[in-house]
Amino acid sequence: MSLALQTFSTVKDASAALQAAGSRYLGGGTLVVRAANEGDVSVSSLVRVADPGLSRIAVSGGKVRLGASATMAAIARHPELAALAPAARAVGGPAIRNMATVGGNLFAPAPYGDFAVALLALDATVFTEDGEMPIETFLTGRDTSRVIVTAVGFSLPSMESFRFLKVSRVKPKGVSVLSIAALLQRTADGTVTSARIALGCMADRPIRALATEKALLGSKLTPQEIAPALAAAGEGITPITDPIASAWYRAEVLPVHLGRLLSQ
Amino acid sequence: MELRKDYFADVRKDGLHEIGQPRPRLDSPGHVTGKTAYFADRNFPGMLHLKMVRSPHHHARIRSIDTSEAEKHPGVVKILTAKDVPHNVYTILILIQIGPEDETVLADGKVRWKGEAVVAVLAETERAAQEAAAKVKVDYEVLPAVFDMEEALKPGAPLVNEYHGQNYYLYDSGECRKVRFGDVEAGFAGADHILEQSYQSSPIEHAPTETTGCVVVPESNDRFTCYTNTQAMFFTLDNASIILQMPGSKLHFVGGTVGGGFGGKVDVIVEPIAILAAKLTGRPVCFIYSREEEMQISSPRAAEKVVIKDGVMKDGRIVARKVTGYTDAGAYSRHSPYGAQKGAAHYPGPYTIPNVWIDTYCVYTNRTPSSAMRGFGVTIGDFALEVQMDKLARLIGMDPLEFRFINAYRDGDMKAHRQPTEGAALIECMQEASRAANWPVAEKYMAMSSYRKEA
Amino acid sequence: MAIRRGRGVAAINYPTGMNLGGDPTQALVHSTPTGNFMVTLSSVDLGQGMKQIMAQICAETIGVPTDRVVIDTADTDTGPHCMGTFASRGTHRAGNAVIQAAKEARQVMLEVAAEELEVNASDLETDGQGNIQVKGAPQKSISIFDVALSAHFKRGRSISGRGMFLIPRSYPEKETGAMKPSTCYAHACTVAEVEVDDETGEVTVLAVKNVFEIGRALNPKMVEQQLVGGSWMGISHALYETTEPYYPNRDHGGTDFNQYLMPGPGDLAKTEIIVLERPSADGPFGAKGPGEMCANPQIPAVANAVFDAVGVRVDTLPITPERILRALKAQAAG
Amino acid sequence: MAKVPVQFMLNGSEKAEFVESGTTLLNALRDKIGDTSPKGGCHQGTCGACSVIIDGELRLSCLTLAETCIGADIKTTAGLAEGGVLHPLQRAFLDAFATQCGFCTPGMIMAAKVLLDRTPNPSREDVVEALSGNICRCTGYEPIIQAVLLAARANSQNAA
Repeated sequence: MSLALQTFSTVKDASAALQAAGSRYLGGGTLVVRAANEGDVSVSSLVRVADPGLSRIAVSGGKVRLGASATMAAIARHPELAALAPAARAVGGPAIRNMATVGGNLFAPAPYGDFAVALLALDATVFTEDGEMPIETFLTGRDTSRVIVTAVGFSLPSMESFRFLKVSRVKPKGVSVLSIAALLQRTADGTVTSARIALGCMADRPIRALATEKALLGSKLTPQEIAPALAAAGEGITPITDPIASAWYRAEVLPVHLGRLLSQ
Repeated sequence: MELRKDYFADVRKDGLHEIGQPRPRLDSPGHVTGKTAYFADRNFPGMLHLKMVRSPHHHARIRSIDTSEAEKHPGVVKILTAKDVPHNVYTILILIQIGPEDETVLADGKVRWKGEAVVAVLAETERAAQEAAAKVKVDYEVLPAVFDMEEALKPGAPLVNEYHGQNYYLYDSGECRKVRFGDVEAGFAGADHILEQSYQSSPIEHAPTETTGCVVVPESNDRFTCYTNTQAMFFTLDNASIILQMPGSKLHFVGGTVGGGFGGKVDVIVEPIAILAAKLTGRPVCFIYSREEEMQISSPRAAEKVVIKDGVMKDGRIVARKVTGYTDAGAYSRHSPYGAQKGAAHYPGPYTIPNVWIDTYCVYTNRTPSSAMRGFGVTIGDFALEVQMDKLARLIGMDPLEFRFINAYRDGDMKAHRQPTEGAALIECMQEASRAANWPVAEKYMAMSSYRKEA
Repeated sequence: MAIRRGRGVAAINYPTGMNLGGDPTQALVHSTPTGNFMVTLSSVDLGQGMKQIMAQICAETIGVPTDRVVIDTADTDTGPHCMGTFASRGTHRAGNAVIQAAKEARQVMLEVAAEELEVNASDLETDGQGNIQVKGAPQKSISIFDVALSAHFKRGRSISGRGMFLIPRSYPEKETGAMKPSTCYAHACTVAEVEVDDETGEVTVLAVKNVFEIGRALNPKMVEQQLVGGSWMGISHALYETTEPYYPNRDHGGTDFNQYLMPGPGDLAKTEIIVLERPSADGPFGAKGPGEMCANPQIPAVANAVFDAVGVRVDTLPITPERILRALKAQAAG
Repeated sequence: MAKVPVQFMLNGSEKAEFVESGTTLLNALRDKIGDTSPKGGCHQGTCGACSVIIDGELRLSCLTLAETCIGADIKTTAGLAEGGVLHPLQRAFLDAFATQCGFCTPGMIMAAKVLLDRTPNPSREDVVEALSGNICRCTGYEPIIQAVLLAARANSQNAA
């Protein structure tokens, strides 16, 4: 029952091995190796896939497909993914970003998982061995999921339409007080025609700010016009309390930071 | 950094050959090449790993301990409980007749804080030790716990530590260490203003990058070499000798190269049990705190509560100061009674006040025992004192820096603990700060000196 | 949103040593046959640089360059007793012990040199470069290398010395608290400048100007290391650190460096350090212990600066954004 | 406890060892190969003291399994000095008095090396970002930042 690593060349084979009790999927190692190091003896078998295809980043025709093993560093430096770079850079320090993967971030509990917040705002599709599903469906069921994520896909946002903010106590690298990602389509005069806003640390996993999204429609991003959207930011949130901040504090400053992000 | 040699030049001999010279550090080449040998950089064949089974409860009676499953676990070599420790009493300051024998090395019958060591598991690998630790079964009867110092001092509060019989340390002076100087009530009576304020802190961790630990090697001559990052070699040797009931001559401690201490490595927690394990197994043993243990198990700086009541005159003189300090020792004393006492000696701060009353309490609660840290007994007090000084200055409409000049101690002034002030330099520090920060004060303050009392 | 500025001051003193427990440290010094000097101790270097400082103290006392001194410490089989490294005592206590031991060794060294040069030992001085010369007649000299060889192989003298520094324990008087808790005191005054975001409670420490009086800067670069690092820790204590963020509630204690908050390299205040030296009567070359007190004045200075900026007092450490925000809301509510 | 073979280049030399499956690279380097320059400050990925360079990328050896490094090119601080001559970064850490206890130093130097290899003339912000995954408890970071900037200046002067 000591720890053992099993390496497979295909996701299919790895997936089969992962069904055994005590098995965990090894991505970048930042979650699962840490758990093993810290004495989590419930993990006895680590399963990984040695398929370089899982690290592939493909951008074409306005569509992005990030292999599940693509690292935050690879995304941050990708010339066509500049809009996502702030979200990728929000994860860890340089060494962690060289290791932490897209797939792992989807499983990271709050206050971690800042990149998944961005993916939620982007309405990403999560691809697995068994098929695909919207990211919201994936996030809801992730605790009991035994599937291996192979990739995420989404439409590449323009620099103007996608905004990301992470607030942390420690700079430049600190764990989130909160993170916010916003995908906003606007007309030429600045009126919001569609809004998709995702929040980190406002629950145990990324959630959408549905009331805020709705309130933004038809408004311009001026302090007056966004006020109803900010007032609605607290709807549906259950912020975490941890050593970084309390739920009370997170809820209090969410509209402040959201307002700053929207009026940038 | 700027060395201001113009201050105190008359009492200082400069121009020495080696002293005052910015010589390169002789240890730095080892640091930058990775060659410096810290205790954990020594590896020995057959070395066992020690993992501690810790209390999951803040306060509980131990009904029973069952190690049978753990003992059968592959790779396990030895499991230690309280009965295996020859003198199962933690004796940190006993050599200088301070500090009570109120703590065990491994819990015996009760646990008093969440994280208290109960069972030590020794195995061939860290993983095997972790797995076996998970199989140790301890049956607890959970007891009421107290976390708030004020609650702990109330009658009927859960008793944290039976050794003391009450939730505070009993000094020879009573329930607190006392300083009495002048007549504080008379001082208050004559004051233009009274200000009473309360200050609070919570525990702070030393957080050295290298966690606490040691590696013990049984030598061929019936001796044990302990490679350690303790801050105090003989403190550790002598205490280990008592706990192990083993002559000190059998013990050889090697250390002195430490990855940061800040006061966090003076507790003699890891060495005795690791030496015992090496003795009972005949194998090298390493016991190194995990980061989680360093953060939550190793002693932090105590939380403190400080209540300051001051009487101040409109002209800026503080005429009376009463300080009541509470040090949250956690479940056991360790160095905290000393810290509270050191606090009593530190108040009322670097100011000359004619009427002073100090009470400092060392209080027990069901939390990780606190101990020494950089600024022991002083740091939190200084926070309270100096915020209080700011409030007093604003209360009487005076510049906060000038207010401090009026009250600053100078050579010859009698302190509350009845030592005459020598070698004072507070005034000069404030004068230089006034210049450096462009915070002007009246010329009469810039003309003052710590040497003497001029007009 | 408003970013509001403030500044605050604090002045402190700090005791050297732990007299309330009795406070001894020993040192041994001996010369090798070729005139290098071994200092044997059991004091611990936590990273502050105790070994280097003891080497410089020994070198100055004996009159040789620092690179002729080797520090052998923290081995209980060889090193004589030291209470330990805490209470700002290391430099002060071990330094005094090393001086005493080095003086005794120096005296033997001068006596051997005197025999070689056929003069009185009291007429000799060291040049700091590794030679012993006659006062006023530096051309009449002998190298310490040759003196050590002579001592070992010709004259049968041990160039060595013993040092013991003890501050006897002070017992507080029960009723009055009369006691002698320490030997000398270091001093500091800090002015902190902060910015406070009054919508989030976030504090940025823009600058700290620290003036420290430390007796004697034995090695100014190493003093600077201590003081700069200590100033950072003080700010860290003021705004960030605790193992129990919801004290006295015991939940949510941080277990790693992500959760245990300290300022990162992107949070650094502009830090100015000014050092004054008023030598202490009993310190080695007047030195006091600077290592602890240097982290203290920033805490109240930052607290006072926060008040100056936004007009609310947070009297509980750490002064978190949450505590400031709660105080601001209470203030706004009247 | 299954042992598995691992083989990689370490500071230019080939290393081959059997390790228990699941062994971290940090433990393999320290306990098996004897390179103790990477330090185990947390084994969580939160302190950076174990930082090494794998195939040119900064990585945390405490979260990297040795088995995943087969065939890799690994560099540690122990291999930085060439022929007894210190690397400019090592020299700069000495000259800037950027070490105190020294425990974080090898990791800091690794993080800085990756930065300077790619960005020979970094800004202060670049340095801050590069060091942001590494904890130091003694220095307050400023001397370390200054050391890295000093090394960069020394490099550019040598190149000029």
